[in-house]
Amino acid sequence: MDLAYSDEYEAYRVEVRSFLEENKDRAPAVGEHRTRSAREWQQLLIERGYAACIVPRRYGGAGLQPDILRSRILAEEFACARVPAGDSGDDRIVPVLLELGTEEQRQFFVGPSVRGEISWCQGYSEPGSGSDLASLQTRAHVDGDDFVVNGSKIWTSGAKTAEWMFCLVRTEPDEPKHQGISYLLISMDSPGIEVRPLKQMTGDSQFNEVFFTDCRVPITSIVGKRGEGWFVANATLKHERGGLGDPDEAEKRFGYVLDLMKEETINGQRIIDIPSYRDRAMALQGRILSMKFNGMRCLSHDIKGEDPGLARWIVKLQGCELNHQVAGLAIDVMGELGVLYDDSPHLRDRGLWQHRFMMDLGLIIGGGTAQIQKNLIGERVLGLPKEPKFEQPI
Amino acid sequence: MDLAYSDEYEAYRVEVRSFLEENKDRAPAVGEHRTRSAREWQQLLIERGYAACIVPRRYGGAGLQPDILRSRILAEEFACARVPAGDSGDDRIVPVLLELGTEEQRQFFVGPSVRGEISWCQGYSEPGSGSDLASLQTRAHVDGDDFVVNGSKIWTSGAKTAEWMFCLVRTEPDEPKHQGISYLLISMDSPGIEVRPLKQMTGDSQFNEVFFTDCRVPITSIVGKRGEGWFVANATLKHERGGLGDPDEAEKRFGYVLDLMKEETINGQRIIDIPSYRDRAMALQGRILSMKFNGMRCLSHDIKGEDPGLARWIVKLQGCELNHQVAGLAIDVMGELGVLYDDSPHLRDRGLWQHRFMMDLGLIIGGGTAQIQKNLIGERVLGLPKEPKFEQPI
Amino acid sequence: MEFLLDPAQLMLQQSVARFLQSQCALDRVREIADAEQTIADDVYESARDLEIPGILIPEKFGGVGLGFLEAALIAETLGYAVAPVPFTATSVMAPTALLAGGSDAQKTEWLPRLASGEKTLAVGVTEQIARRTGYGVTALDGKLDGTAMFVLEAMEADAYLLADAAGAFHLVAGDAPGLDRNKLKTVDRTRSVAEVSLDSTPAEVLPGSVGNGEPLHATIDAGRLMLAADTLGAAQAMLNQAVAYAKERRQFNRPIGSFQAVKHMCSEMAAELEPCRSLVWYAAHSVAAIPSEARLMICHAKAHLAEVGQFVARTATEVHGGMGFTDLLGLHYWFKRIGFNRQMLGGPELIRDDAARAQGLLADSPG
Amino acid sequence: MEFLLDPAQLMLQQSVARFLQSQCALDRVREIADAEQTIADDVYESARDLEIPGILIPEKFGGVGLGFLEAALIAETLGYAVAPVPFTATSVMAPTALLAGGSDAQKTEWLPRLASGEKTLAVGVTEQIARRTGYGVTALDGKLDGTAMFVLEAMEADAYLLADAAGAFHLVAGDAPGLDRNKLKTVDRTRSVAEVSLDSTPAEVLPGSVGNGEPLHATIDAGRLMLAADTLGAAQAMLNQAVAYAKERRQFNRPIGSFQAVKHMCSEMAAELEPCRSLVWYAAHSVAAIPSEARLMICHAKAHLAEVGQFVARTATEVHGGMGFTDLLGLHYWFKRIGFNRQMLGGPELIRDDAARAQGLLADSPG
Repeated sequence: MDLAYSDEYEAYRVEVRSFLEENKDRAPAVGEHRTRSAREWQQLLIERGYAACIVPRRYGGAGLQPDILRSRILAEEFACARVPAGDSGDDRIVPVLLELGTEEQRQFFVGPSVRGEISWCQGYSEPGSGSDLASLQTRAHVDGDDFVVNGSKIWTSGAKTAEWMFCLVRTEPDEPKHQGISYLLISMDSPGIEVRPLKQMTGDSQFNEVFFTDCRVPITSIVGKRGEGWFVANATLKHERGGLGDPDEAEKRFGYVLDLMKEETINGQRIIDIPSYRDRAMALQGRILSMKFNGMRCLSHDIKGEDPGLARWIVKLQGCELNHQVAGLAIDVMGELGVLYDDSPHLRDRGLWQHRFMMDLGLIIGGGTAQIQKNLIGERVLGLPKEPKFEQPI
Repeated sequence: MDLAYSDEYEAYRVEVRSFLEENKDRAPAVGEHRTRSAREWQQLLIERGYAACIVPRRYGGAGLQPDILRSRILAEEFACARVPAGDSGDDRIVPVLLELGTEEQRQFFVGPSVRGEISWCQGYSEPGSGSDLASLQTRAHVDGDDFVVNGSKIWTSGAKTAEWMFCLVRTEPDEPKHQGISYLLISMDSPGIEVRPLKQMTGDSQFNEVFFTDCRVPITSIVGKRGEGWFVANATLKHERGGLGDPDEAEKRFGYVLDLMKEETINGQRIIDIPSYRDRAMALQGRILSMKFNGMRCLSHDIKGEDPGLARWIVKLQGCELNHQVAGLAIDVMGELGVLYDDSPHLRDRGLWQHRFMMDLGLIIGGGTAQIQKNLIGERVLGLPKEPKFEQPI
Repeated sequence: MEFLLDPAQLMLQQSVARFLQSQCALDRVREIADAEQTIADDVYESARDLEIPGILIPEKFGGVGLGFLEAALIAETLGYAVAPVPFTATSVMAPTALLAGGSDAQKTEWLPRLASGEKTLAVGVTEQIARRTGYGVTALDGKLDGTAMFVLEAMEADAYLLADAAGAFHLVAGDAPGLDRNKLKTVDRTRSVAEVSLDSTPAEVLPGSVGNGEPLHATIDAGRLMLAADTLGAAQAMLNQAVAYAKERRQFNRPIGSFQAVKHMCSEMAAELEPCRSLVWYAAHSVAAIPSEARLMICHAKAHLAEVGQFVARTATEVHGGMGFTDLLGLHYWFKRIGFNRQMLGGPELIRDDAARAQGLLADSPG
Repeated sequence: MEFLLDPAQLMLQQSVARFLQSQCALDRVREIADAEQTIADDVYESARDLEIPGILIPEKFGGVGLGFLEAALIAETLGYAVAPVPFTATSVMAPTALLAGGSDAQKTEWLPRLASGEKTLAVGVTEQIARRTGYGVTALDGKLDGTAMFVLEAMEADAYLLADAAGAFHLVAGDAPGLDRNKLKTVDRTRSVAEVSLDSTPAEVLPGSVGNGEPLHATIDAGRLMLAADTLGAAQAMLNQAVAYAKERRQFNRPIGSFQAVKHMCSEMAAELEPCRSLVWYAAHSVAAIPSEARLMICHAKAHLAEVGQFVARTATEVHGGMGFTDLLGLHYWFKRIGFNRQMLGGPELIRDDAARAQGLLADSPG
């Protein structure tokens, strides 16, 4: 048990920090993408080994060995300096292409992805296939040198701006459902694609529906073999899973709620001095800290190349729930002020708590509902038996 | 909406009250059973129409029409006077005998049951058959004029003192599980019966295991036909269901907890004045009152001969949970004093809160676990589909 | 002894439900919300035809003269339909305040107009429940100064009934000099609230509310009861939609409602919500029949429905999976209405303190 | 940066677990509990062989000189085995008090004997946490008067370390004149607590604890941390038993663990409990490594484990169905131990107030 970083890593932190001090003026604004300055910044980061770290140099990356602690220090220092971190192309697709793509695919896609010249969207979920993703019905048949794709996808964020989609389609309808799927790379400029934004409960539209009508995709656009798409996709899901329910995020948000409780008053009394709210805040802080330390434990296992097991599996389930509860506490301590929204006068914290309360509920549902997470924990970690196969559809 | 009782019922209440005032000295002590004075008291109550009300006179009862409101007034007034109420024999078995028993069975059993000369125990659950009661394995085959019973029962309260058991046994092993069961009346004096008390987490033994080894039971002891036992038993389960989770009981217990919170102090402060405990108490009071009024609604439907539907189905699930929470609150507000048990010095309320905390958990589990209750509510009330049948055992 | 709705009450609730079904279905609610309205003339016209605004007002003032239970049944039905129809403030709180504290002239002037729905009154009592520093209204010589926050049903109102710092009510005309009304946007676009600021604004006090807190408290109680009933209806609508969706939506070749996890979510919602109906009935019935219990029961109804409503809103959304998160089914209108009801006129922690006060378990008074 | 147990810590925990498995399995726990003992000589003998009593005591006083993390790992393992072995008071709280407030002579007299397990000390601090009217100990001229409640590990102790009303510690011999010890029976028959009353009983003050609250607070922190770790172990044992039972027990022709409802109960227990392990580690590690955070983290560990422990105790019992309610599997030993840990040295509401104090969010101090 040693919470200090070794000299090597402390030196690395100093190096990153001084790089940021010298160069932060060249960084694009937060949220600025695809501009020339954003591309130049990304290029600088790759040269310095601060972005696309583990992408080989021949595909446009920095070509370094994986180092979890360096990645974390990078993330911490960039966040602290409020400078946009570099990216590795797209964590959902670049690792897949490097592992399972053809040499042509790697050459064609990885460089532009890491340089920020192209961006991706994901075509997995369908209106009829949510929890039961493998039942997906978007189909493709071969016609000449092309797959011809028909069907629709849902929950596709970024579909309006992305150049490419990585997509699961059913190419072998006669095979069992997991073995009939292929993994295609589809240009969003292809004729026969229509993108419709999907309005959500918050009032925004972060997601889209994507409709394919006789959309032609060259047969060379497949990753892996026909019918192997499910397994290719699981390689990417693995990469995505860590992303939701970041415990440091919950702690940061909780800090803002404490600030709110110290600043706001009801009947002349600071909210933090109202015992029932304070007790609720303390109970939540205990949960948040336990997940924060659970995250440190996972990280420590990762550094040693070990599987954190249960400690990792619970992160999404617990993390999203905690964020939702933090937002719920913020709303409750604000009382009537807590229901203000949009651009209302007297809005606190730009109305983000109501927004998060809904977004976090969306995250509890999305990326595998809480129910699916509990099935996975029960079966894969605790070793409980699966539900038996049933006789016939009901 | 009228919470008053009509003149007729108010008159009945006055009549009961004056009966109690005149006669309460003749009543046996609470918990006194099977003594001469208990039997005489029961006989008096039957004569006055205050016990075994709806059992026909020819079988020893009072022979009155069912009247839910009179029953409730009786229960209230007897409880208020702290006088043991009369009983109707055994609500689990007497109605079954009246409805489905042979004339001989009614003659033989009902009178002694309502007069308190014999008592009953229930032989349903088995070690291997809890939630899945219909899978029970205690079996009986016919040999001459007898069934020969082998197997064992569990959770049998009163097995040590009861003269008779009503019991489910498998008589038709080749039939589907629900159709292979018969309902037998077994004398507990029969050779081949062994009763072993089952020690429970509270330290008491309210339940027993009952073992049958070649126990001979006359074939005339069956209620209903062979293979109809499941349906006979469901007639009795119907009678039992209302009994658990009495909302007035939760309100009464909550009142004691409030008393405790007003009497006990921590660091010189009354516990009721400690906001976090008070807030918890108020939240619980809201739940308890809602279940109390839900009970009034059910009663009102019953009076009109209507099915209260959902309002009735949730009583066991919510009632047992509330009682458990009342006990948990009592323990928590007592703090360290709350863990005292047995005959410890400084015990509050004779240690009943710890006892109830465990007993109420037992009731959440017993008589159909909370999980089974939720299945029933989902399927029978909300109309959600059952789980599909599965292919083969796993 | 009959703790059930009587045929007239059932018929009332059904007729309101039918009107809302035909004139205020979700598509219409969307239109009204999108137009940033919180009252639609045609819908309110029909509400007037059904005599909804006059439900509580005595017949001698042109109302229907029914009680709080009938009012709660209407509030429940409005919540079930997420109806953008003013009711809690103008048809329940304002008449309660006028009847308890108004002069005969004030009653005669206002009650018939409120009953017919010709005029509506907004009500501002927030500072008497949870005052923020810098807010509140003070009265001096028939003029009001200060700011009232979260004035209910304010944007469509013809006049305001505002509580001052001493708890007395004042009637303020919508076009009174020195009055400024500032819309507050909330998550719930089916209701309207505003900040009303006053600068030497002439106002007319309700004489019975001077030096007597009862009109104020009765008005707050009345509002809380309606919000509790509104949540009951809204949560019931979400539960019904979740159950319907669980029967229809299929995954893994079976209806999701056949999975124990989804089934139990539905059962838990039903088990939590159903007893709330009886609590709201009892609280509403007690106002006239058992007044000594009314405040306690109303506090419990408001606080408990806030918790159960939040649980149902979340769980019903989860049962719908991703679809619950979208705008497509409009489920969020109910979700947000329940969220609004939770905070208005006091959140659950605050109201549980009032419940303790109502039974003598807490001595201090708020404010 | 490595937030993991090191090999020596893992080995320590395994060796303690092995010893308990072989010498203190459930049958033996039952025997000891049934005999109304809370210490069994043979078991304690083996604990001494493993140097458990000296884990925290510096080597110069004959101890092992390890830290609070190692002590917490032992407490966790004792909880896992519901072991009737004195530890929290005699091996953790008493050494902490002596090291922080004892004179050199007191340290030299007591620490080696505690380290070897030759003597044990009970600790009484309840009145400094939640004082009941009429209880508490006052000191005057080297004599103690009054009554200390819930003195931990009292029945087997050779002497007592009692906090007086000013927060100073006093050593009192077990056979001191005027001392009376009265056993308190709790649900948890694997632990011992007593009421100790004193009548002009001679005692020896720990000089460093006079006018300095730090020895008292460090001792309470140490005890709370051990109780949190004990609950972690006990809850883990219940979870493991529930999972094993869910795999083995069949109903409706399938293992009950294949039903989503039972599976999710197990998953929820695991999801709640697993992060608690990291919380206990961090809190224990912080005592020496990040002292400024220690009190806050210990409060959170104690309060949060009390809640999670209660949830797991109940849920694991439910998974076992009726069998969980009987004595047959002995599950209730864990259930009750978790219940005992919840209340001792402060229940969760009370300790969350201390957590607020530890970060300056609450000014007043208790008592």
